[in-house]
Amino acid sequence: MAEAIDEPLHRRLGMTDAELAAVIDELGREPTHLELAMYSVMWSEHCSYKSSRAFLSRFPTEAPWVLVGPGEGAGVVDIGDGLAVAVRIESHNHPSAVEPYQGAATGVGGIIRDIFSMGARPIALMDPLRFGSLDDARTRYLFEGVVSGISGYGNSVGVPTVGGEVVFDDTYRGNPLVNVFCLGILPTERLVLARADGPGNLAVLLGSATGRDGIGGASVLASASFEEGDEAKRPSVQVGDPFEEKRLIEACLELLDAKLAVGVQDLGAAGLSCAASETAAKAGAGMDVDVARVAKREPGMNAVETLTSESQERMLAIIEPANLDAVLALARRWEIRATVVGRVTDTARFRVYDGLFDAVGVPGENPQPPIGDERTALNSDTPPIADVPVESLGDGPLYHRPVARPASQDALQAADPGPQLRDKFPAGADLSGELLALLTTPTIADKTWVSRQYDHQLFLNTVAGPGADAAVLRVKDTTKALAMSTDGKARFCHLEPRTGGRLAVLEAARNVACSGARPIALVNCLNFGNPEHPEVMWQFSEVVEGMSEACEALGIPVIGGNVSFYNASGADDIHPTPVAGVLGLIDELGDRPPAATLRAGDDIVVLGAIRPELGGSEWAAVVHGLDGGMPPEADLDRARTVHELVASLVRERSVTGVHDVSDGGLAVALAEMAMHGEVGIKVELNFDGCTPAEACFAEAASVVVCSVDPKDTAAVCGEAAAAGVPARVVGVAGGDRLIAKGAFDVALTDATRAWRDAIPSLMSGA
Amino acid sequence: MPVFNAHVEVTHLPGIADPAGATVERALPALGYTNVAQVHIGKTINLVVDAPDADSARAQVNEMCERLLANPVIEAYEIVIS
Amino acid sequence: MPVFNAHVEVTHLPGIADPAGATVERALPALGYTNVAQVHIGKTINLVVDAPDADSARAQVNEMCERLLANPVIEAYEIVIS
Amino acid sequence: MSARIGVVVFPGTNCELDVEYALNQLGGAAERLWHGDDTTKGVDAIVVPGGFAHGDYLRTGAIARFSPVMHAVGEHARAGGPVVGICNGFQVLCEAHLLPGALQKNAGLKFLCETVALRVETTSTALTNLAKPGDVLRIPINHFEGNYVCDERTLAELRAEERIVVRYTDNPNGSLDDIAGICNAGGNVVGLMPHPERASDPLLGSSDGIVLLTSLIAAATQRATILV
Ligand SMILES: Nc1ncnc2c1ncn2[C@@H]1O[C@H](COP(=O)(O)OP(=O)(O)O)[C@@H](O)[C@H]1O
Ligand SMILES: [Mg+2]
Repeated sequence: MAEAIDEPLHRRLGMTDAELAAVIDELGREPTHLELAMYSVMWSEHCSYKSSRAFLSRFPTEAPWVLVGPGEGAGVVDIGDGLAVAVRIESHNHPSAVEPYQGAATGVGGIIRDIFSMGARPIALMDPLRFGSLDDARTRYLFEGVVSGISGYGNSVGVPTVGGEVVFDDTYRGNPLVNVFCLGILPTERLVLARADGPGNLAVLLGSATGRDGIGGASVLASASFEEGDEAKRPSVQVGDPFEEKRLIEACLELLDAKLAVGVQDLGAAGLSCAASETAAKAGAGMDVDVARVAKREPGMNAVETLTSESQERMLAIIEPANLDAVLALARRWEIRATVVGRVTDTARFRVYDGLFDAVGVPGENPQPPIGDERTALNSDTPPIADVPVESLGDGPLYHRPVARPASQDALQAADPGPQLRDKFPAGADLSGELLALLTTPTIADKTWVSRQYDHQLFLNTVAGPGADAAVLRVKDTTKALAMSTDGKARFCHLEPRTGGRLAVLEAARNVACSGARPIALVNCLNFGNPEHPEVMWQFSEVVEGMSEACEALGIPVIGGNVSFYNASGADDIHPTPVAGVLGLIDELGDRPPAATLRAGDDIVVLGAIRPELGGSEWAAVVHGLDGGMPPEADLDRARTVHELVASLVRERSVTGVHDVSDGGLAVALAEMAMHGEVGIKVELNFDGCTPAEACFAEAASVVVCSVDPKDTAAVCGEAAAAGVPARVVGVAGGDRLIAKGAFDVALTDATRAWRDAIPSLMSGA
Repeated sequence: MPVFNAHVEVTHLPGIADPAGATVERALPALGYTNVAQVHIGKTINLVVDAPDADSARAQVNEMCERLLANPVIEAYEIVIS
Repeated sequence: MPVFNAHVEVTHLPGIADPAGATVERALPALGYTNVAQVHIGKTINLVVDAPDADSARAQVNEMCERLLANPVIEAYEIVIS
Repeated sequence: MSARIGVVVFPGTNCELDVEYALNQLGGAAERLWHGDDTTKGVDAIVVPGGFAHGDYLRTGAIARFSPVMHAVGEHARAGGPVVGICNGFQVLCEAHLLPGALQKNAGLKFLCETVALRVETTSTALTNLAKPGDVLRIPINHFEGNYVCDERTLAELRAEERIVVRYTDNPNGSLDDIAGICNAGGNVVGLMPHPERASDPLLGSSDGIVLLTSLIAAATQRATILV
């Protein structure tokens, strides 16, 4: 810590000398402490995307139904019937590494605010999670804490968690990934953008009092390499209050319904300085803020702390002065603190005062100061303590960081696990133990231990929840339903980032197709290592390219995303981990779509081509520790045909069960369906060019398993043929054993026990 | 080995928000208590521990607090051994 | 009017199960604490109250406990005024 | 005209829309009752729905019971009017002493959202009058504090007076005597942890809650006819 003290202020705030020079150049003078603090946060990686912006423009973002694309609080799409859907995904990785419960809880709170700031009612959450190995006590502590935090906040605030992912891999040992996806629904005409239009309008701060929590959290935590127990960089932990947030949701939606607000903006990273300047910048207006008007939780808070605090559960509403009384009355009814902290100007500048508003009679009044503080003296003439061009805070530096393919990449890709495993498991080898081993690996094992801790049913929309390929929510008073899935396999991206990026999109879209939906939007959360490492920037650019190619091929617009850099375990950057969240629309839901299940007596039909692709598979990498090679091929045209075929088979209800092949391969997909349907299988898995082991455990893309009533089998295979998709009847559902001729023979009860007990037994001692 | 009673009181670190305390404080005036402030809600753990002497009992309970009973990142704790 | 600090400790009535305490007690041996027993988890409420004197402060806090801070059906409480 | 059923909303309540939707689908006429109003607006029956009134801070239901509306709810109950508390609503009714006992943290010390099997034990109540004793219903629970406790005497009383309305067939939370729901001496006030509204549509996986909600609507209708 000592040497940090001697550092100049801008460096202690995480700014480079060049960035300071740019500020001085912008202002034509040395910045004040407050100004420097605001720039340091607003120009941080987390707020400014300075390292990633150059690449993100690659994503396709257009479609006729897109109402709001990237750049706003959330992306919004039109789903007809006068309704729109808002979605967003965000990471809260570093806070969760420091304090798992509060880190995850405040992550949930933050993303929910993004959704209702658009005028949408948040109705669903999903939580893609990544942890180290569960053998490690610290990891169990983080896993337990993160899940309790999501449960504790999400359940209480009243937004159901309808799906997610949990992946365990050593690459996340010191740096768990906590991503949260949120979906909201709104009458299209209620859509609002956070703009501070109209000089003379007032900015009302709603919600919690401002404390010292998370000062510099965004810039310091998410924008600098962070090691476990790094006290110097650890900001005070933010504590979430779901009860405050629940009241904020209701109050803000009422405000917008009653047309009492021009716009509402959440306070997130960089707190009030970011929210107030952004709303003004978007409208090309200016904003004056008076710190004396901000209700403070602790005595002795200075202007810097007040403007950059990341205290949770706060919103900024832009209102016309005539509506102030009505707004305050509404806030009182919901027991929400509301103070006028700003006024919109036509100066195009962001100015901060202390005590001006009472003096010059801006409507409203200073809140009670916390015990221990004096009331702020009136002053109408003292100059602002910050005065900067409003848009300059928003347009931070743009970096074109060096990009370099890792020298180790060729060797990594050359280490194909195929030959070794072919020797070890020749045709005829008994794979029963291998299947059981896969079913017990925590990444594949049953996640009920997690999902039962989440309310996944509130609002009576959840037609398919945890356990389904995609969560399906009915849209009340319409024939429609929404399908959503989040996916992203880092090991594939580590081996070949462009293919890995494609595969992340394909898996999420495939899961959505299995519910009979057509994909209408994608949001992504890009979790990467240190962007100052050229290898990381190469991985980043390749993943973005791969995801973009897949989105173009499938016709899915990207309507939002989030980038989290500086994720590392000790000195090692994490594997590149993009998470793709795909939203699908079902026009005519009808009855419940088929689940990932089998029905006794049905034929089992495999759609798509199984290939001997073991690179990056759970079997090769986790069970046998062979984590090199190339990921499965990601043929985009093939994917599109398979998705369309599966979606239409599901819509016609020509199948009684459907499940895609992902982690663990075809054998695990079959086992999952059998366990769900509580029925055995009798199959033969012969695929050209594959040993039985490869047919069982390769994670080939664009393969889907169906349970089909024998009377429909011919028709289903006919449709597949017509679409040019290989279809093979591999066997039937029945009995109480999982039998694949010449491959495995396992009692259903043993498989179920292995799969169901894996995580609970690892956690029972936690 | 002698047994000791340990009484642990866990409170929020200064500056850490206490939503429960704040909510109770907001509720009290409606019940007619307008003269109450600074409500903070914490946790107590009472337990019995075998140890050679009071000091090692305290040392052990202190370790339990660090590892399980309290969350040092956001909580402070006080131990009384008797 | 003078202000008093009130410290309230709320515990389970004897005979009423204490799931949190039981869970902690179950967890401790796994952490190597085999010498701990009778773990009970309670709540503390600290607040500041204006009152003419300590007795009326206690009387008021006692009333708050009866009505709000504790649930007499399952909980006991102790008040310390300072 | 269909029975008017009031659904109480406290700050932090979150199941009011669901209960309203389910009741209306089944032919009831639900309307919301704001916690700050000291009236039940003359409704025939009242539901205190699930959620996290006042964040469940301090104790579940502890603060909610002081809301003005609870005074009116108490009068409605004492006058024999049907009152059903679901989940957090059950906790509120216990805190308000409209039902005996209390609900503590689940024995497993984890939040539980899952579908459980309930056995109907008593049918002379506002919530079970259309069900048959011994019926087994599959209905979701969704709580952290569903572990029912009371003293020996109260338990003996509940048993003797057949006031245990529904029991878990496989106790998920450590609840005393597998209690999932109880009623007052008159049978007009019922509290239960499971959420019937979440089992009110085949699309959602179970319709077993319908018999409970229609029982409530029946009780409300009967109440309406008595009063006119
Ligand atoms: N963290 C979580 N929260 C809620 N549900 C989860 C979580 N992790 C996994 N699930 C659920 O478990 C099921 C299996 O997850 P996963 O194996 O990732 O599905 P898929 O392989 O189809 O993407 C999914 O329905 C998913 O929603
Ligand atoms: Mg899937």
